[in-house]
Amino acid sequence: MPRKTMIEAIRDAMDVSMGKDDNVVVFGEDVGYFGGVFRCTQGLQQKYGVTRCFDAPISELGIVGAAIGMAAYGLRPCVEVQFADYVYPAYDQIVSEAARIRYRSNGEFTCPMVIRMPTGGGIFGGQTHSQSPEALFTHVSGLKVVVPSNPHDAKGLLIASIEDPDPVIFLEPKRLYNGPFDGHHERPVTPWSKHPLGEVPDGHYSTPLGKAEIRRQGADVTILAYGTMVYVAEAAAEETGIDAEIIDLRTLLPLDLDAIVASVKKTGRCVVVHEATLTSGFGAELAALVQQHCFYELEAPIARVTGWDTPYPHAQEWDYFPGPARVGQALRETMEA
Amino acid sequence: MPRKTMIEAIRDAMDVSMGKDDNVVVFGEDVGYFGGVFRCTQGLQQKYGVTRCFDAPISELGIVGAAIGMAAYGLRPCVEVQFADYVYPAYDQIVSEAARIRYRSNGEFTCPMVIRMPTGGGIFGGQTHSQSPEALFTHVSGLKVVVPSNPHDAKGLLIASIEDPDPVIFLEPKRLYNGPFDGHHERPVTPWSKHPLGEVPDGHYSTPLGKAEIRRQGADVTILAYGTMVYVAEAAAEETGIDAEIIDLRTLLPLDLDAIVASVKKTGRCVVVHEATLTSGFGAELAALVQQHCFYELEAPIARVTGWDTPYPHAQEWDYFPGPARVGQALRETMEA
Amino acid sequence: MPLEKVLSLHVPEPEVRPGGTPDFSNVPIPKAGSVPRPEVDVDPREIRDLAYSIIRVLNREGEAVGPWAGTLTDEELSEGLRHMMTLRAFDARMQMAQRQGKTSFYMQHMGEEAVSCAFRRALLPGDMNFPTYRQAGLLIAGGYPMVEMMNQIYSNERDPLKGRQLPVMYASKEHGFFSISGNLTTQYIQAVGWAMASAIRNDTKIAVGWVGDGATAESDFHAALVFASTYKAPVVLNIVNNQWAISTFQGIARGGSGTFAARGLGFGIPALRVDGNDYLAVHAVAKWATERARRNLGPTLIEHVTYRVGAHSTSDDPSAYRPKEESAAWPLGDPVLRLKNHLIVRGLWSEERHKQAEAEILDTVISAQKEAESHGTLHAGGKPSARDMFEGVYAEMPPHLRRQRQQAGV
Amino acid sequence: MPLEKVLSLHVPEPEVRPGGTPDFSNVPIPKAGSVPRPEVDVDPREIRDLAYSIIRVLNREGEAVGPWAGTLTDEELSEGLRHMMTLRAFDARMQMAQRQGKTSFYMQHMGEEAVSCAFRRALLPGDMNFPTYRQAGLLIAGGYPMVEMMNQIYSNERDPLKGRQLPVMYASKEHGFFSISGNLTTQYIQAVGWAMASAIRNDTKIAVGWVGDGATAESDFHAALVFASTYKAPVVLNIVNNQWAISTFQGIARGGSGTFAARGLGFGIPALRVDGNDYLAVHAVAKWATERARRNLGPTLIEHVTYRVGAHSTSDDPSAYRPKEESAAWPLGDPVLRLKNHLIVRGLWSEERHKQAEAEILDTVISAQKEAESHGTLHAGGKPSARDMFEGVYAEMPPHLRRQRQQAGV
Ligand SMILES: Cc1ncc(C[n+]2csc(CCOP(=O)(O)OP(=O)(O)O)c2C)c(N)n1
Ligand SMILES: Cc1ncc(C[n+]2csc(CCOP(=O)(O)OP(=O)(O)O)c2C)c(N)n1
Ligand SMILES: [Mg+2]
Ligand SMILES: [Mg+2]
Repeated sequence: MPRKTMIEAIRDAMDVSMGKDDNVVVFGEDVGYFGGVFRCTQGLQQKYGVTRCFDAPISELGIVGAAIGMAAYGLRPCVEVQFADYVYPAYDQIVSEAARIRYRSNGEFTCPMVIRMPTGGGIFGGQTHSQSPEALFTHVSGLKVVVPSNPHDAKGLLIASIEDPDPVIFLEPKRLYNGPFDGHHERPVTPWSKHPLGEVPDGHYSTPLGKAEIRRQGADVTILAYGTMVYVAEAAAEETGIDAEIIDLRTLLPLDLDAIVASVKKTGRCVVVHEATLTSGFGAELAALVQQHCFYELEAPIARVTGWDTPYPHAQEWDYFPGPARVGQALRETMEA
Repeated sequence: MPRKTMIEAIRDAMDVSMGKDDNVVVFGEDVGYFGGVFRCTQGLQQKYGVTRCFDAPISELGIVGAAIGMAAYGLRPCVEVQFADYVYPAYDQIVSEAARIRYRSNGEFTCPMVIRMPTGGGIFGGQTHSQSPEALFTHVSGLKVVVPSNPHDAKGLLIASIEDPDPVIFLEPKRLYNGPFDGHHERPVTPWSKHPLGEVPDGHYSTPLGKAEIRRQGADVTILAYGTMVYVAEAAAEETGIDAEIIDLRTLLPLDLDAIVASVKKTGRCVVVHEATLTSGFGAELAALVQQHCFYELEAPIARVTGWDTPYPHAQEWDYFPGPARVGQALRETMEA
Repeated sequence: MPLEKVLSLHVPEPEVRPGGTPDFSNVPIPKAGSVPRPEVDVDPREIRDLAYSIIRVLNREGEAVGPWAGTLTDEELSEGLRHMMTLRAFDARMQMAQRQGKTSFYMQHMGEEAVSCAFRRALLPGDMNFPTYRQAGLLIAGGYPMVEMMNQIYSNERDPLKGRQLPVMYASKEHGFFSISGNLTTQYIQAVGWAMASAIRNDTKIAVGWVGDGATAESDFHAALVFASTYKAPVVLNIVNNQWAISTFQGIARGGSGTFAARGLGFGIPALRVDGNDYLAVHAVAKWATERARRNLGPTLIEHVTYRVGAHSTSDDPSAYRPKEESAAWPLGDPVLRLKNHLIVRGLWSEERHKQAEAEILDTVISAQKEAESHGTLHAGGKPSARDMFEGVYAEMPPHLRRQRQQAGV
Repeated sequence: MPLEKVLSLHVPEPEVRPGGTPDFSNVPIPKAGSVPRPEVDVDPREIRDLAYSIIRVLNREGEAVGPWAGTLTDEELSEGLRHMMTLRAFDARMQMAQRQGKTSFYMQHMGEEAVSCAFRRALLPGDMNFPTYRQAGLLIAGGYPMVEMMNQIYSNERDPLKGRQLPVMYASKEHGFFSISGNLTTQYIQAVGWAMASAIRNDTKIAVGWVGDGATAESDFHAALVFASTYKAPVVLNIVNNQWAISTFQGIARGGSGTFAARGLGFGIPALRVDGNDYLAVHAVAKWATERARRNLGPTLIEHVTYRVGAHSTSDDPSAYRPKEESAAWPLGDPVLRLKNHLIVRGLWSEERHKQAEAEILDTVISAQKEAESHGTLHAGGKPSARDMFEGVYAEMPPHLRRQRQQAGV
C-alpha cells in the first residue's frame, strides 16, 4: 500500500472529496496558488480551478463566516486556519453561529463544514505557533472535534468530517506531519514512510467520527491520549516497562466513552495526557468522566500530564512539552499509588 | 448597615474606585448616558464626566482592544460587555493579548483591567442572553475569573478586581441582580433588602480574589457552587434535609483548592453544580482536582449537575436550568452511593 | 508645533437629550427627484457622491418624481401599502401580547416598515436574506404565514423552531429568510459567503445582508466588505440607519464619517443612501442594486435613512435617553402615511378605503393571533416538549446527549 | 434584466507568477513633488484624492523637490542613511545566524528600511508605537541597543523577554515600542486605546499603530478605525503595503478599492499615500500626521507604498509564488540607494564615505553579535531558566502555578 506523510494524506483526503463532490470547496490564507504554508492544499487549485480552491484575505472571521454562508447555500467548505493559535478571531462565528444554526433554525439551515488547523508544539514556534485549543471547542454544543494521530486516520477522518452534516473542528498535530514524534527531540524522527500507519489506501474511505482506537494493549494502566501524545505515551510505556493500554481518542467530541470505560475498568488505573495547559483542559473532562463511570474500579487517582499553565514559551520548549520522562513519572506514581 | 441590590453594589464599587483613582475609566455599550441596560453604571457619567464613563460603539473587540491599550498606558479600565453571550468577538483580544502581555513582554507592559459581564440564565433570554462561558476563560493562563453571588461580595470583589494588576473576567449572575434566586421560579424572590448578604458597607473595602467562602456548614457532602447555583444548592439541601457543606467558590481562577480539599476530606462526598453545559464545563476541572486530591477520602463518585449539552433554549428554560430538584436528586444519589 | 497644548478626548453627543427640543435642521434632506440615477454598470468611482446624498422619490405633495420613480405598478403600490399596514398591525398586536405576558420579548418596526417591505419586492424566488430582528417585512411582504410567526413568538406547540429561539428570531429557507442570530452582524459576512457560493456554482441567485447602524461597528461588517470587494460577490449589503442603537445615537458608530454609506467607498463598493421612509425610493434602489448583483457586477452597499419610532425592544424605554417628541420631528415622515398620500394623490386610494383596509387587516391579524394562541402561548397551553430541547443539536443525537436526555427523564 | 446570465466568482490574481516577466507599468507613480501639502488642520473631505496618489520627495536625479521636501537637516539625513544601513546589516547577520541554527526564526526588512527608520524621527519621547514584526527600524533609529535585540533573537541568558517570545517579538516601554504580538492586527485597536488614554489624561503623548497590507483584512483594523474616528484619538495609523502577505499579493486584501489608504475615507479619517522607499517623503508625511495628532486634530491613516524584497520570514521561499526578478523591477527603487544618491547629489556623501560607513557599521553589528553570542544562542550556551517559564504569568504566582513549578522540580 502507498505510504504517505500526514500532509500528503490530508491533501489526498481533500482531493478525493473535491473529486467526488463539486460542493466541496477549499480556501484559506495562502492555500490557493501556493498550496498552504504546510503545503496541505498543494496542487488542488491547479486541479480544481481557482473557484474551488483559493486564497482568502487574512481574516479568520471572514473565512469561517463566509464558509458558514456557503454551507447554508449547500456547499461543503473545508477551510484552513493557518495555525490553531489564530482561530480566535473566528471564535464567535464558530461558537455563536456554526455550532447553533441547525438547532436554532430547527434544521431549516445547517452548517456542514470543516475547519482545519495545525495544532500543538514541538517546532520552536513560540506562543503563537504551538497552542492546543481543543478544550475551547469541546465545551461548545453543536461542534465535533477531531484530532488524528497518523496519516491513515488523518485521511479517513478528514473525509468523514467533510461528509459530516455538522461543523467539525479538525486539529492537525503539526509535529506529526512528517513522522511519529515521541517527544525525544534529541533523536531523529522516523518518517511515515517507515511506519505502518503511514500506509494510506488510495481513493475514498472514511474513518468514523466518535470511535477511539487502542494503540497498545495493556493490563496495568490506561493512558488516554490523542495527537502527538499517543507516541509520547508509547515511548513512556516502553521506557518504564509498564504494561499500559494506550487509547488514541481520535475524536474528542463526541467522545468514545465506552472504549474508555471498558479499558479503565480492566486496568483500574488511568493517566490522561495532552499538550494543552492543565486547568480546564480536555483532560479535566476525561478525568471527571472516568471517576464517575469507573469509581469502584479505580485503584489510584487519575493523573493528568499536560502542558503547564503558562503561555507556550519559546526557549523553554522542552521544559514545557509533556515528554516521555514526565509521562513515565506519572505512570510510575500511578502504579505505586 | 445599608442594604443594596447587586446592581447597586456593583455601581457602588465602580463609584468608589473612580473616586479613589483617576485612572479608573468605565465604558461599554449603552453604559454612558443611559447607565447600562442593567443600570449598573447609572449616574457615573454625570458624576465623573464623559471622558471617564462613556458609550462605546457596538464592538466588543474594540471595547476590549481599546481597554488593553489604555491599560498599557497606565489606566485601569473597567469595561462592560452587555451580555456574556456577546464576549466572543473580543475573545482573541482577551486570550491572545490581555492574558499574555505581561508574560510575553516580561513585565515591560501589563494589563490591569476588568471585563464585567452579566452571565447565566433564568430570565427567558434564550440562547443569546443566558450563557455561562466561565470555562472558556478558566482555560486561559494569565486571566483571573470571578463570579460573585451576593451584593456584599460583588462590591468587594469588583473593587479587588479593579485594583488587581492583571486582567479579570468578572461574571455577574444576572438572575441575582435583584435577589437570591434559588431556582424556584414559581415563587417570588426575596429582595436583597431582606437578605443579610444584601448588607453592603459604604466606602472602600475589598474581598480578596482566590478565596472561597463556606455558605453552609455541613458534614455529609460538599457542594461546590458559584453564582446563582449557591442558592439552588441551599434550597436543595433544605429540601432534601441532607447536611451539605456548601462552598461558594467566588473566584474560579485562581481557585481556592485548599478550602475545597479540606471540606471534601471532611465529608467524603462531593457534588459540583453550575449552569454552564456539562462537557468541558468548569465542573470537569473541579471533579478532576477533587478526585486527585481526595481520592482516598471519597466514598462516592463526584456528581456534576449542570446545564445540558445543548444551546440554551427559550421555552424549555426550566427543563434546562439545573434547579433544586435535580441538585437534590444528585445529593440523594451521592449519599446512597 | 505647540507642544504645550494638551490632548482631550472627543465623545460624540446627540443634538438633544430628554428635556431638549428635537432639531433635525442639521440633517440635509435633498429634494425628491434631485439625485441622478446612474447605469447599474457604472464605475463605482463615478458615483461616490451618492454615498453622501439621499435618494428620494416621493415629494411633499405626495408625487413620485425624478429618475428613480416608476419602478412599481399601481397594484404593486397598493399591495405595498397593505404590507406595511399589516406589519404595523402585527407589531401592535404582538407588543400587546408581550405586555399581557403571552411571551417574553418582542421587537417592532414602527417607522421602518418601508425598508424591508419595499426591498422584498426586488427579490426573486431562491434569493436569500440574512436579516436582523427588524426586517419582518421581508416575511410579511413575502407571504409567509403570520400564524407561523406568532407560533414562533409564543414558543407554542406549533412553533416551527420548537421553542428553542427567542421571539422574532424567525427562520425560513423557503421564504429566503436566514435564521436570525441574536449576535449582531454575524450574518453580514455569511450573506457574502452565500453569495460567493451562488457564484461558485454559476447559479443566478443573490444574497442580501442586513445590519443596523449601531451594528456596523462590529468586526463582521469589515469582513463582509473585504470579502464582497475582493470576490465581487453578488450581494446587496443593507445598513438600516434608524438613528439609534439601543440608547446610543448613530454618531457613536458613525464617528467622523459623514454617513454609513461612505464605509463602502474605501472598498470600491458602490454606496447609495436612500430615504428609508419612502417606499418607492427604497424599491427603486433595491432594484438597481439587485440588478447589479444579478448581472455579476458585484456588491452594493445601501444605507436606508430612517427612524426607530418605537422602543428598541419591549425591554427598553427610550424616554430615558431621547426626547419623546423626537420621532414627530423626524423630517422624513411616516412611510405608511407617505405611501397612502401618494396613492390618494394618484387617485388610487381614499381615506375610506384606508379605514376599510385597516379594519380588514386588523381582522386578519386578530384571527391569526386567535389561531396561534389556540396552540398555546409561552406560559399557557400547548408548548414544545423537553425532548425538543435535546433534538437538533446534531443531525444525529450523540451518545452523551442521549444519556443526558434519559437522565432528564424525557 | 438578463436573468439567464449566470454568476461567476472573481478571484483576484497578480499580474505575474513565477516564469512570467514582472510588469509594474500598471502602478501609477506620480512625479516627485507633484502632490500638494495641505495644512494639518485641513478638512479631511478636501484631501480625499491624497488617498489615491503617492507623496514623493526624491526625484530620479536624487533631488528633494516639492512642498513635502525640507523637513530634515543634513545631519539628520546622513544619520538616517546610517540607520537604514545598520538595519540592513543587522538583518543580514541575523538571517545568517538563523541559517547557522543559532535561533529558530527571523524576519528581515530588506527594501522597507525607510518606513520605520524615517517615521521614528517624527516621534518624541513618551510616544508609543504598536508595531508589527517588520518595524525594527523604530528601535535601531531610536537607539535601542542592538545587543538587546540579539539577546532576544537568541533567547539567551540575557534575553530581556526571558526566552518566552519568538525571535524579533521585542518589547520596550522606554523606547516606545509595545510588545509585538504574533497575532496579526490586534495591536491596531490597542494603539487607538492607548491614544484615547493619553487624551483622557490630557497628556501630550501620541500613539502610532502599524499593520501590513495583508493584515488590514483582520477585524481589529475595523475596530481601530471606528474608535479612532468616533473619539478623534491622537493616533497615526500606518499601513505598510509591501505588496505581499506571505504568498498572497495585496490584491486579495485590497479587493476592489484602488488603495489601502482609501479605507480611511469611509471613516472621515485623512488618508495619505506615501512613497515608502523615499526616506524624506516618509518623514515629511509622518511629521504632518504626528502634528495633527499632537494638535488634537485626530487620527491620520498612512499607506506606505513599498516592496518586500526578501522572503516573508526564514520559513518562506518567495520563488514559489512570485518571479525572482520582481523586486528588481519594483519602480520605487531601493530606499538606501535613493537616500545615498540624494546625499551624494547634495555633496554630503560619497562612494568612499559609503564604503567606509558600511565597514564601520558591519564592525558594530558584528561586535554586538559577538557580545550577544557570549551570552548564548538558542541551542548553545547560556539560556533562560525553566523557572523563568513559570514567572510573570501574573504579578504574583498563584498556588496552582507554584505547585506546577515544584512538580517540574525547578
Ligand atoms: C454581539 C452583540 N453585542 C451586543 C448586542 C446587544 N444589542 C442588541 S441590539 C443592540 C443595538 C443594535 O442597534 P442597531 O444595529 O442600530 O440596530 P437597531 O436595533 O437600531 O435596528 C445591541 C447593542 C448583541 N445582540 N450582540
Ligand atoms: C491572526 C493571524 N492570522 C494569520 C497569521 C499568519 N501570518 C503571519 S504574517 C502573515 C502575512 C502578513 O502579511 P502583511 O500584513 O502584508 O505583513 P508583511 O508580512 O507583508 O509585513 C500571516 C498570514 C498570524 N500571524 N495571525
Ligand atoms: Mg439602529
Ligand atoms: Mg505585506
